[in-house]
Amino acid sequence: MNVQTDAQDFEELDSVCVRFAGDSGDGMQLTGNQFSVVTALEGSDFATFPDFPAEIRAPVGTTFGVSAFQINFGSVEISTAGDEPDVLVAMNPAALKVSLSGLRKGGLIVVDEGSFNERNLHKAGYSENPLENDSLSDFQVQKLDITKMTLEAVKETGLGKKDALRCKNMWTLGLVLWMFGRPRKPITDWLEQKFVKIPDVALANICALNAGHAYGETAEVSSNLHRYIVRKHTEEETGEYSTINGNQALAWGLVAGSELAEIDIMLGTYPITPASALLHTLSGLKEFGVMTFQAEDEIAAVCGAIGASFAGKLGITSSSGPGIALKTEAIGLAISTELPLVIVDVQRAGPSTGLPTKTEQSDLYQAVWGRNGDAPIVVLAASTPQDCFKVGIEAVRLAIKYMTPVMLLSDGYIGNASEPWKIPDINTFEKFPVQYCTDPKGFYPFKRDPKTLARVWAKPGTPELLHRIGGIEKDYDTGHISYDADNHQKMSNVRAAKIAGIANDIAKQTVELGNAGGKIAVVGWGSTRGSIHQAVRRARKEGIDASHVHIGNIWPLPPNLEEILNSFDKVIIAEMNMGQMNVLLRSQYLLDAYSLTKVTGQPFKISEILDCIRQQVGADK
Amino acid sequence: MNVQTDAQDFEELDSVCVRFAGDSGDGMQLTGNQFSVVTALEGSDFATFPDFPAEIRAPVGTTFGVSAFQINFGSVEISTAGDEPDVLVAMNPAALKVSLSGLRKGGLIVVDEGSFNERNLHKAGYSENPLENDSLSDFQVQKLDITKMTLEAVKETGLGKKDALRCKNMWTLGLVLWMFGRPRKPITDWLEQKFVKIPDVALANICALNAGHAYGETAEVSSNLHRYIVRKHTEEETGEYSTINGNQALAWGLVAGSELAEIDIMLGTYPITPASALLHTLSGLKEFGVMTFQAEDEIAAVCGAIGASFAGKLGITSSSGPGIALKTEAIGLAISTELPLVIVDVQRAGPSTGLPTKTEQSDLYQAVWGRNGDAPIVVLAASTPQDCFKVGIEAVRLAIKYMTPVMLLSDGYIGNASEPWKIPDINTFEKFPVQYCTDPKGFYPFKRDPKTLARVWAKPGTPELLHRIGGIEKDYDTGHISYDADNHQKMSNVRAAKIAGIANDIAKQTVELGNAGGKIAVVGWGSTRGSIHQAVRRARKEGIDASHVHIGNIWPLPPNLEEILNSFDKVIIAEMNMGQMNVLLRSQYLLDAYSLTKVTGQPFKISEILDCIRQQVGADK
Amino acid sequence: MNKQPLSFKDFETDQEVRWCPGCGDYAILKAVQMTLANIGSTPENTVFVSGIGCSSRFPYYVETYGFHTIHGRAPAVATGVKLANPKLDVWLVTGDGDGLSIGGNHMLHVLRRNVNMQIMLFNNEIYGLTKGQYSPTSKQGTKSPSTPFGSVDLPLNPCSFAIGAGARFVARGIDTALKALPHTLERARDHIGASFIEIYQNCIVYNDKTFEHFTLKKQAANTQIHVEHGQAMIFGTDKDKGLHFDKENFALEVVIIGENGITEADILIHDETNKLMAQMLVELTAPDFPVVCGVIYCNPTQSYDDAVHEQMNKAKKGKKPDFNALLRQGRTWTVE
Amino acid sequence: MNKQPLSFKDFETDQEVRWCPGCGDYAILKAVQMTLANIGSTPENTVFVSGIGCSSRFPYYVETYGFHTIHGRAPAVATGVKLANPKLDVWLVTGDGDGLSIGGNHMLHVLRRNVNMQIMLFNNEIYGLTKGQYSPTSKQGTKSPSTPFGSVDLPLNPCSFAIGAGARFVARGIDTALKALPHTLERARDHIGASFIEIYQNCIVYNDKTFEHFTLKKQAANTQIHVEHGQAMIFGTDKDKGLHFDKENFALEVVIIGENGITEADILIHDETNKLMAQMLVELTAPDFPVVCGVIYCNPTQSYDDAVHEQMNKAKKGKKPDFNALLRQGRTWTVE
Ligand SMILES: Cc1ncc(C[n+]2csc(CCOP(=O)(O)OP(=O)(O)O)c2C)c(N)n1
Ligand SMILES: Cc1ncc(C[n+]2csc(CCOP(=O)(O)OP(=O)(O)O)c2C)c(N)n1
Ligand code: SF4
Ligand code: SF4
Ligand SMILES: [Mg+2]
Ligand SMILES: [Mg+2]
Repeated sequence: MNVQTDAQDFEELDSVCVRFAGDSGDGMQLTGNQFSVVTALEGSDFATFPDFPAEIRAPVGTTFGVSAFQINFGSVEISTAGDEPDVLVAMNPAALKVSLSGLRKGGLIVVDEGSFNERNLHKAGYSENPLENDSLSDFQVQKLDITKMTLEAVKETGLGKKDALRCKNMWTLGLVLWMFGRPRKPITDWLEQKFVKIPDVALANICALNAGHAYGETAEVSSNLHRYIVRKHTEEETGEYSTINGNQALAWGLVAGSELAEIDIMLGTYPITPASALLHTLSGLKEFGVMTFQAEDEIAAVCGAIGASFAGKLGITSSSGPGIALKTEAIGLAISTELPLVIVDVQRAGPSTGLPTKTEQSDLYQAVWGRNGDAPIVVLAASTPQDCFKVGIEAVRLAIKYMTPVMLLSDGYIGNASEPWKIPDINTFEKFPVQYCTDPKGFYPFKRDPKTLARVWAKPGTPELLHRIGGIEKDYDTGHISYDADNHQKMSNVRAAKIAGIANDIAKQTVELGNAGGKIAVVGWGSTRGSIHQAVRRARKEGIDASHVHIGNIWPLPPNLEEILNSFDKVIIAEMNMGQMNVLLRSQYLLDAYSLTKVTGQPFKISEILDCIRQQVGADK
Repeated sequence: MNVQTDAQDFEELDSVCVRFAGDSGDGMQLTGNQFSVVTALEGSDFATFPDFPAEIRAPVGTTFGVSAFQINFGSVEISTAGDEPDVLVAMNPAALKVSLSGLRKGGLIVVDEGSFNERNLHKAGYSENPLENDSLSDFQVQKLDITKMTLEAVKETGLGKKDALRCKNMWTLGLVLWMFGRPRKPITDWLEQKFVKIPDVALANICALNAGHAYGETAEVSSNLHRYIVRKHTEEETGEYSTINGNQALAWGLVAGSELAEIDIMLGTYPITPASALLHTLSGLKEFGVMTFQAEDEIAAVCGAIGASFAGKLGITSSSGPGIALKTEAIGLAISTELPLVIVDVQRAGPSTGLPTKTEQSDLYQAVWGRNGDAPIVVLAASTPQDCFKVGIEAVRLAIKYMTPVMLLSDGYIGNASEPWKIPDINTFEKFPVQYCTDPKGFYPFKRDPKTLARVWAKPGTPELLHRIGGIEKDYDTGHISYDADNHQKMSNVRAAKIAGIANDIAKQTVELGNAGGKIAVVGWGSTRGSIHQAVRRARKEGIDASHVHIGNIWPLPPNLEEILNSFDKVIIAEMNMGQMNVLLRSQYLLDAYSLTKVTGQPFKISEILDCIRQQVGADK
Repeated sequence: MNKQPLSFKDFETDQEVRWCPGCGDYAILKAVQMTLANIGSTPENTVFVSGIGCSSRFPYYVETYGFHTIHGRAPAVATGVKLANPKLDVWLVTGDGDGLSIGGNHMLHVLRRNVNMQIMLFNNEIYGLTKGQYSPTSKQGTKSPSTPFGSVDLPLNPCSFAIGAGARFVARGIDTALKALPHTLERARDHIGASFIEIYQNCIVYNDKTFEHFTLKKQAANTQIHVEHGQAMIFGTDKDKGLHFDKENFALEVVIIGENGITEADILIHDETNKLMAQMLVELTAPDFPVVCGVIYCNPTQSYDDAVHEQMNKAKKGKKPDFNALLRQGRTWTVE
Repeated sequence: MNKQPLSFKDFETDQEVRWCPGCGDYAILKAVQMTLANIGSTPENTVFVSGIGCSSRFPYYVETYGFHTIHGRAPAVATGVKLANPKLDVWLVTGDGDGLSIGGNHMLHVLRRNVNMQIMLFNNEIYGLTKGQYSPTSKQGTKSPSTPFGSVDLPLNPCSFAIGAGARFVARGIDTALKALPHTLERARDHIGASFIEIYQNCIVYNDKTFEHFTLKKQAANTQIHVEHGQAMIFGTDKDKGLHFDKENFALEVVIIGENGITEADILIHDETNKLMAQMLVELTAPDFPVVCGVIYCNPTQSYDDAVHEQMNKAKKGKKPDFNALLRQGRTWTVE
């Protein structure tokens, strides 16, 4: 297949953001994913974000049934899925309606005119056809009867109308591939493989794809359709790459940790959006010694994991906010018995059931402080899809080395977002093999390593190390139940000291971008990384002495963080909650920062952070 | 009955602290309680603290079976149960062993020599009889064969030996009454009434009581037994008084709140130490419209309460740390649906099961921050047994007025401790009758009072106000489910603003003792009040410009608190945890205070706080 | 006031119904709305309480009071509602995950306590809302996103569980049985105490056709039996099959009337007050046996809410609650 | 290595036992220690898991591995232990509050899943540790600190519940039955899967003598029946009473051999594999019926842990796990 590469036709772009939006049944996720694959294969950098509807299958044509997929790609470094799409592909009125507010003024809208019938307009809540009044005058609109053209394109394959209409997304994809001068072959290969058992479906899809592409080629010059070129991202390191989303990376990171620790993992969990993906991935990895246990509820899930840790495996449990809340009491048991445990919280918008499919970073308080008693644990946060892999390994390392629960915070955004990933080689990672206690000499169950303060791990099945543990306070020296006053103080102190001491065994805080000290720092944690990064980059381009500090070790905090923060005239803390990290840093460092918050279920826009930087720097003058 | 009041015999004391300690079966709680009653009737001020063993009925004679009761009483204001007992009554070797370390040097020990046999010594872990070596040389020891003397005293009543031995505590009480010149009549009256159906038991107890008293009268002059006089506390306001402990006061406070609000309460709860007493008391108050529901677990308990609130009653739920942890998710539902709910946390030592019978203040983080999502609630803390009554009322008032969960923190210490209480007159309290919405005009379920920001309360059964609520985000204007981005921000803001606004509807922060500004303030919250109060009083006597600030409104904090705290050169925050209030105040006011903490399961000693004041003032020079 | 009798349409809300097209929940919604109309419910005295799941969105679609609570906790919330105001007619909607997985304990105790409400468990043998993981009622071997190699758990029989928990009313229905279901629901409403109704509900997206082997209309007569108290348990297109108790094996068997000397007299008569019989009937599975629907067990006793209020009233009787007197009970003294 | 066989004393720990003098827990502890010795347990491969309650202190007193967890969660923790290492012999100790109130859901699911462990539920019909509140098994009318006017709840029958939950082994014992109990416990250990044993345990402090009407030694022959598979269910001091199935009433009745023409042949033979029979037997209460003890139901099937490991092994079989290959699955591209 020959790709038209005559550069003359093409307008060159550094980066562009495209949003595919349609009904849940329109296959927009698939379209977006395939477009990402081609983008990846062509070597551009990119970031994607799927935007699912809350309903499983909302009635066709409704606004709440809209499913969208956004991709931001470029020859430059890309770290967010884009503030405002430049191109919107809208397959029906509802998709148009829902996506319009985010679109860049002057951007291009490609709509399937064929779906703008009265019924669909009504369902979307339009009283007038927006294609026929001037409501879209801020944009370039390209109306196409994709429905009709698709039906024509696949007519020859003899597919029924219902199945034929299913190919609309491929027609659209063909057109978009044409727009960006991307090859069709990876898609046709994939279609042939996917539908190997139903060749007429494969054929129909390919016909539609080709027809969409052909439409671009033959479109009238007067149309709004133009061609763009987005080149390779040349700063990319050499090596083998794939596309990865956060949930996948996290699953693999945990397994990588288990490989490095030479221990099997047992995931005790209960399905919940957006954390279920972890279960789905890990349940398929049995050959790596990964056991998954779908428990009756979150409490049983964490308790099963604790039981597994007691028995000598590494217990892991995962959930989202409401489920983590349920685990609170049991996490206290793991703290008190000092068993290793990894708790993954893929955060979503709260409080309560909140907005299950929307993202938020509002479980920080719960992670750091949300338990009865003085109950410190380790808290880590992943900041990008690929960072999930590394943080997964780190969580396993700390849990085992320090015999402690580790809370790992991800969120709905990075869980589902994807980006190119330079695939690592597991053999280049340092191993940290688990050490069980087997020596009866001087054994008692709460005997501690004087350096790490971690207690020994003696697993059932080991002769002569019989012992009993539980959630009641234990004697510092024997590990037996103890109601002694001073002993409780001693044990409370050692539990706190053990966790505090981990500060010396974690990566030092770095400055992501900009100088280590200066006018202003934007501090973030978790999935805000991309937006902050780009905002700071732009601010620096504008000549503002801004830096980006991104915190991955939430508890304990890196010891050098305080000094770094104090070296800036001003600090903005940007987070997707009502100011939780701000409160944490105030309490630790008496830091008087500006708290930039957002809880709309959607990631920060770069511009929102950039505006804040400008304003704060201005206000400073 | 004539009481010997020849003042010549008596040494006058401002205050004295007596500890009764014995085996669980020795009736020490009863003895202590009866002594308190007499103390109360005689008009001294006092504070008591029962110290129960963790076991239901530990084997007789063991150290972990020791049950003790401490009373501190005086003609001066008393606000703690005493740092170090002046007098220890020890009924067996285990009781002596356990209580010794707390005793004032030079204090008096009265022991039942008759119980110091080999078996009991062994059980208590003594290899030598401490009465026969010099291990008690720091104290005055009065050995008495109480066992034998009791048996003799009740011989005539014909009681069997086992029953006869049960009277030992009355013999002891008789002696102690003699020591402090207290009348026996209230006790004999009470015995006659209690054992009205078994008159020989009543008689035996009275014989024992009289014998103990007579022993004092006739004791040799060479003995260590002296008589003391502790006069009336004359600063006491006039009025009718009773003795009250925190759990009782809290139960009554909640009922008082329900009376003032003209609403029935429904307590959904699950037994747990030390919170069960609330259930026990409220389950007996059905005639006040109080319904109690012992649920299958804490989750059902809080959910039952939420259901009751939805249906128009006031739902209350109570527990201790581990149980509160289980309620976390459901509390989020009450926050999201904006239903009134009172959550009582009678704190105990954690983490996990911890030390169920020991006190701690370590659930502050959990109360303020321990939930998924941005989920603010009101947090109040009671500081003395009688304060529980007032705070109970306030919790009801705020929950209803603001349609919000209110967390009320008490703890094992104030729950069980008792003190004299000037019984209030319910008619002098301002009523705050609940207002249900009944008007269909312009009704929607999340319609808010513009001033309080509370939503309307429309209860099922009301015609034309049919509506549905739930934990998913709701539209600001209609109350229907909403996945809208900006709406979630708006709702998050209004939830936060509603709680923050309560700061203007609560009592202003006062300075308990000392000047509003100056050299040093000791800040406390909850049950540390008594110790801090006394410590500050003593410091002031020593000429230190110290003040006591006690926080009852934990969230939101009183608006004038910041100013008060800033007006001191130095602030000590004293609390029975690892520094949780310190972190809260740092985060809110960037306050750099000294954190004085203690987690031994036992209240602060006055001297510990006083030492800290001295040291901090010294360090300041 | 003389009101028009309400029709099922009066129980529809203005909310857009958000289930997948073809979901069995639609039919159940209709059946419930019809039932409410049939029994003359007053909307303002009716409350629907649910947990979380596709099924648990139900309250939004019924024009009464409603509470969409949190996952698994509906029975506890509903208990609170009923205790607070026993005049309310409380309906509980839950799923196999909501009611039997995370909510199993509350289900157990609401049944044991016998709180007066109707409990509709929509059993689709799958977690719908979270996109198709297997549930505690999924058949062994179910392939799902969380069990890619097939589930290995033994499934729970919801009605067996309910009886074991002490339920006094146990019934079964099928989503599409628009005639039978309202009848069963009416019986449930009439029963004072906790009424447990398992409703087989087809999840067209994640577990389509799991019940087809006995719900298919054309075979229904041979694969289902709708029991009626006092009636012989006869079924089949030709009304020639029946359930017979085989004393030797101490178990039920299907017999054919007219074969091997079997007459109608050999067919077991359904006694809905007999727990043992109910335990036997709920265990029958197709294709060897007909699936038993209708009211399988109904053996009323005082409901919990009744008993609680009776006790409250007894305690109140003849007493004038005097709060000041309460505070002054026990020993007091006066400072002058 | 040739080891001495262990005696029950070898299963005692150095911890002081902290139950009230006279508590039924002591006898059960002894019975368990005897059982462990009898079956030749190796202490290091044995794990006792418990929740919270007086009963749940049990693990501290058995010289094996032990985990005293949190209230109600022991079945979940024990499931994790067993899944992680199926070679361990897992024993679960729980109370009527721990296992049936707060822990009811985990109990339900450990039984449903059939995880291989022995579950001993010490039923004293009260909350011992928290000082005497009524529990879900307390008789109606129980006066307790939380029910000063008497409880109104209907109590749960633990064995009925267990069968309804899908348990494949259900047995009953009595704390003081030092001969019968170890035998029953041995059977439970032999059963592969979840074995549920309800043990009537006297709480001398808060609920003394609740079981006296059928546990008193001198009347035991008439008030208890210890069933054995394949044996006629005959009891009584004179071995003249028996259980007979009354087909008319579809219920059991007590008959006297020799009266009204009843012979031994009329007495029902115990079939421990018959669920229906088990359901019937566990419901019998004194004084009208004997209380049924021993192994009431035993109908094994593959255990959950077995099935999980079988599936794990199958998935592993013939595969050499290559983590680097895993990361490279799907579409990749190379930047040069
Ligand atoms: C505490 C908590 N855990 C998990 C979830 C996620 N969740 C929502 S519904 C559901 C299961 C739904 O299954 P079912 O009850 O059978 O209802 P269905 O959707 O099949 O009708 C789960 C696991 C949640 N919302 N809250
Ligand atoms: C989460 C939690 N809730 C409540 C408690 C208090 N608690 C401890 S044991 C117990 C009940 C004990 O009853 P049971 O299980 O019957 O044991 P028993 O003491 O009778 O042997 C309760 C309510 C707790 N420890 N943790
Ligand atoms: S996922 Fe299944 S149960 Fe849920 S709405 Fe769709 S069809 Fe119905
Ligand atoms: S309270 Fe009851 S169950 Fe608990 S140890 Fe004492 S006698 Fe045994
Ligand atoms: Mg379901
Ligand atoms: Mg019990």
